[in-house]
Amino acid sequence: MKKIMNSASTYVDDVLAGLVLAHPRLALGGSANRVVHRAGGARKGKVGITSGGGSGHLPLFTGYVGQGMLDSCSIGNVFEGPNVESCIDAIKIADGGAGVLRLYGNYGGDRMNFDMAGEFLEGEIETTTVLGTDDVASASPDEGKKRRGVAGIIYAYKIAGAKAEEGADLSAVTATAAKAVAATKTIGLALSPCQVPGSAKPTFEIAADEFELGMGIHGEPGLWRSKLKPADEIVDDMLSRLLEERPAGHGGRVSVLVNSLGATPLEELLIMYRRVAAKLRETGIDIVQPLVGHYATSMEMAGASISLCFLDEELEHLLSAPSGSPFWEVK
Amino acid sequence: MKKIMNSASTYVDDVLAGLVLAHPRLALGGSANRVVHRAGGARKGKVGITSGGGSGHLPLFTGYVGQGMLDSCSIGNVFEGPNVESCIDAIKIADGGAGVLRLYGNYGGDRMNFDMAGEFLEGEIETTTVLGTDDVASASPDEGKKRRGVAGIIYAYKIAGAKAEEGADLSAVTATAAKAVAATKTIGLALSPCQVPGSAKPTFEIAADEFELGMGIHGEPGLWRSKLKPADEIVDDMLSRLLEERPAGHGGRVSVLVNSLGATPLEELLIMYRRVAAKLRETGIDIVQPLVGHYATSMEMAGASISLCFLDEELEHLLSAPSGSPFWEVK
Amino acid sequence: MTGITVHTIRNAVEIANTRMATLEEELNRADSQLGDGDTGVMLSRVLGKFSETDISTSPDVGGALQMLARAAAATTGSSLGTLFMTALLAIGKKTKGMASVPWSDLSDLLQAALEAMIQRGGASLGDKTVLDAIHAVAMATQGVDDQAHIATKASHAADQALISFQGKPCKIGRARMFADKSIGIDDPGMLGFVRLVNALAAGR
Amino acid sequence: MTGITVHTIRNAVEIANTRMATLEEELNRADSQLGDGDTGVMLSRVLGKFSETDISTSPDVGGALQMLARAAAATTGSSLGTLFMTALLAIGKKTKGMASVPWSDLSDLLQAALEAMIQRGGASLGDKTVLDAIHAVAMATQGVDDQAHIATKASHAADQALISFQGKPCKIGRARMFADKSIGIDDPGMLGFVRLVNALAAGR
Ligand SMILES: Nc1ncnc2c1ncn2[C@@H]1O[C@H](COP(=O)(O)OP(=O)(O)O)[C@@H](O)[C@H]1O
Ligand SMILES: Nc1ncnc2c1ncn2[C@@H]1O[C@H](COP(=O)(O)OP(=O)(O)O)[C@@H](O)[C@H]1O
Ligand SMILES: [Mg+2]
Ligand SMILES: [Mg+2]
Ligand SMILES: [Mg+2]
Ligand SMILES: [Mg+2]
Repeated sequence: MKKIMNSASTYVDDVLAGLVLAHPRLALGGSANRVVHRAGGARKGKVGITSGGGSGHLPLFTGYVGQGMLDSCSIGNVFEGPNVESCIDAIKIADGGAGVLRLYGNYGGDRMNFDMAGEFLEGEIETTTVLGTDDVASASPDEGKKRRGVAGIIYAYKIAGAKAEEGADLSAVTATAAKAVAATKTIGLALSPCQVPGSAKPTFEIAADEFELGMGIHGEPGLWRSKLKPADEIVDDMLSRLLEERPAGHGGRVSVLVNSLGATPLEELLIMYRRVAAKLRETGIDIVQPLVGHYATSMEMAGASISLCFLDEELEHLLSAPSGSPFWEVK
Repeated sequence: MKKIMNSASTYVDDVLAGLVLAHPRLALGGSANRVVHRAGGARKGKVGITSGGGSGHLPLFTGYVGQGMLDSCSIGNVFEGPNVESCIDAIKIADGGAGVLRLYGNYGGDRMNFDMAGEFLEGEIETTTVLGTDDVASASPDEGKKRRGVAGIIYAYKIAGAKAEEGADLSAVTATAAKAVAATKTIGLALSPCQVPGSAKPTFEIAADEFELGMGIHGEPGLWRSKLKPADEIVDDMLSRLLEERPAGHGGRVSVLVNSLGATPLEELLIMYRRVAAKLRETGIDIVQPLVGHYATSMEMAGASISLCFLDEELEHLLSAPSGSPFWEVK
Repeated sequence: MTGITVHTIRNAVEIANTRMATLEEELNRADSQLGDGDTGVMLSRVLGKFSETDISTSPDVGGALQMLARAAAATTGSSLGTLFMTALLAIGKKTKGMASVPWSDLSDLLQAALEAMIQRGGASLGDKTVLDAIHAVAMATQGVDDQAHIATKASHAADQALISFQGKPCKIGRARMFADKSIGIDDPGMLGFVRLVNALAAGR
Repeated sequence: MTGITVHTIRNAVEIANTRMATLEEELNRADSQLGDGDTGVMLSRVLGKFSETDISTSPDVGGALQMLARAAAATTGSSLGTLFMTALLAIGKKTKGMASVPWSDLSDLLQAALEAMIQRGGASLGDKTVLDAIHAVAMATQGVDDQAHIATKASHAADQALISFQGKPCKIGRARMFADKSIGIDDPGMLGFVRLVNALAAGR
């Protein structure tokens, strides 16, 4: 796979340098310049929200730093968790004196590092944790806590971010984030792999006429592989898996995210969205604030994911609150 | 190349259906539903601006319909010009009684169709034409009129759109659009091809370790091919070609667009932007409103383009005016 | 001897449309050498649409041609399609109000179409496009006034044009970008015109 | 007989760091079978950083280990790296203020590290990870109090652990997703630990 880059060893730092140059509302900090944060710094008295994860998923995670969303974000090497030091830095930078929520995807390495960072800061900054676990393909519903976090985490960013902006305290922001995670379900499909800079081979192999349902964003195996099918059939399958997890008593309003994993173009996302909209209408569900585009990627991987955020009144209210991150603005 | 689609014959209509569902500010019209226009219709008394072109370049062209930008857009099949009827429809829909500017990329087929549409409407709607000719690789400066239009046309959309919104008349809007086109220079690089839905083979072939400078967005041959080089070297070459065309007396402010041709991820665009910003700073040029992302693509083609819009006071003022298209909002 | 009527056009459409069944693939293949491989598909679509268009309601040749031009306008955005439409409009303008057009006018009408197409597309004679074959047919049929002779001469002239341009480079359209490679290869637009002229001349 | 001092640690770092020159590739290869192929690169980076870290300023073993843990925190975000850091912090806590730690304490210290790593990573003994090799070494060195014997026993136990787990499936980390495929393949974390123990036991 060809990449426009200088070298594998400078890849991440070059990307981050470009990111903050292109988006002056973002700044780079931390002892190793591996924390992206709001240029203005933490707002005194507001609960801070920090996230983090490996590089290679832009605009995740760093692109969602901004007013009404994240306060800071620690970044690791490509597909590697941020190191403990960056996590410590990110928590400190997010802290406005009212505690910090650590809100990130459920991956073993990331969890160890964020936990350890929290322990380092014990007695200094109060922290809580909510893990993104939206990927329905990664474990069965009764093992929901084992599920990994994928694109749907941006709903938790948005919703928890709005809650914090409203002045809620740490426990309320944490509870709202957990509620947003619980309300959001994602399923992805993969068409072709990406390659980690410097690595000699792609993250996985797949035949030229096949796709895999439920594959993870680093190439973790999914539910099944099959010959390519018509888009509508694929979407129907994906949607029915998501709707199986519709919470009891859900009122009938969802936000939908149709997300490219990287190389899959907007055209194909819209073909998918067309079907999603038609099917949800049939099911009597109204779509609020749909998102169709590149929201959480794996560099040049081809594929797409669909996320549904099953809204209630509070979630919908927070979803529509203003936010000023470079990749998800609401005015 | 794998595609998430239903069939080659429904590809474009499925995409457009998804587009207007995802973006309620857009609507689909024209006798064959091949015109995207503002949901509210033309504003009485405002000069209309219409564009158009083949499908497969999203968010170009249709994604730039909106307040302060385009009023309508006719769409052809993938990489084919819109037909004459759609062009007629698009002009009619854009007309608010003050005439319509046809603003589109310089491609033979598109030109024939738009010209013919204008002739069909002679005496009914006053029309003018400005052609996007930003691609410096497609002809030498003294044959500037032969150059094709690529990503840089969005600057003309934005600037002419703002001028029309201010209430300028057709000749003033046309002159401003021409000025914006003249001020904008683009150069692209290609890494790998895309495939037209239904076609048996990709649009071009290129070795696994090569890139081509100046290749067109449909695979038109470029300036030279070489083994991949470090990003900074590539960017330096691209920039020096653009800066060679810096207008005499230019005041030192530019807007920069670093655009993915499709599969190239944001990470790599930011690596490029980092160098662009550094080099322009060295040259004493200030960057205004940089754009880094997917603005004009060729489906899943890998590659990127850099555009510079050499601003003067009027262009900068119009660039920063509010606009409400789904893929380029300014508030 | 009767001239060209709406009925003649209707017949020609049917012959051309039938011919496309086998010609489509040949033209796609020709176009895919250097172009985007859609010449056949496009011509099939346009001629299929013509075949569905009821031109019998038009009292004059010009009106019938205009109806076809409008059908083409709604069916294709390709360069050849738009040039075809241009030709139909140009000839339609000249035959407005004429229920029957003498065969001896054909050469001039083709010449008028040619001028309009050059104006529209910006290509020149000699660029190795459909224009060169049309030009050859217009020249060969000049001063000829019966259908049978016209058929023979047109068919022969078209074939000759195709052969004589094979060794030349394309200078317009997509193929222009690969001018050298285009030597030895038929221009798909020209090939399509020639094959359809052959079919019309043969009456099938 | 002297115990474990800051100097002992410094020596161990040098031996391990030197060993990485050849071990790095072997570990990357092992990790690339089912993981992301970076175990060697990561360990090299961390041990290189350790080698650059001047721990001689620390009067006690605990302080030196904490300095190394902090260096690791700034050098890697990988699971093995963070577990390594966890182990260093756990042992560091137990050896705070001690200028010299008796070799007979080593088994208990490894046991304490193991508990902290299990707590941190959520894996269990038997999952075929670095933990199992550490466990084997801790068991084999229990009650042994001289360095030479510890070296022999540790090295042997580590080798045995590697062999006995070869036929078992991985249950944690990336390789878990390919549990069946992992049979017959060494866990890269375990392999790294075993090779470094061998090197430390051999004094080079
Ligand atoms: N500007 C032009 N002038 C004359 N003929 C042209 C021109 N552009 C294209 N053609 C003709 O059209 C043919 C290609 O037709 P087609 O494949 O349908 O169009 P497209 O290139 O839009 O896919 C060419 O072989 C050539 O004969
Ligand atoms: N949760 C865990 N508990 C114990 N050991 C683990 C755990 N996760 C990973 N490991 C160990 O780490 C090794 C992988 O290390 P490394 O390649 O550096 O990490 P990563 O998987 O982050 O790339 C595995 O072989 C295993 O021994
Ligand atoms: Mg790793
Ligand atoms: Mg075409
Ligand atoms: Mg063609
Ligand atoms: Mg690894």
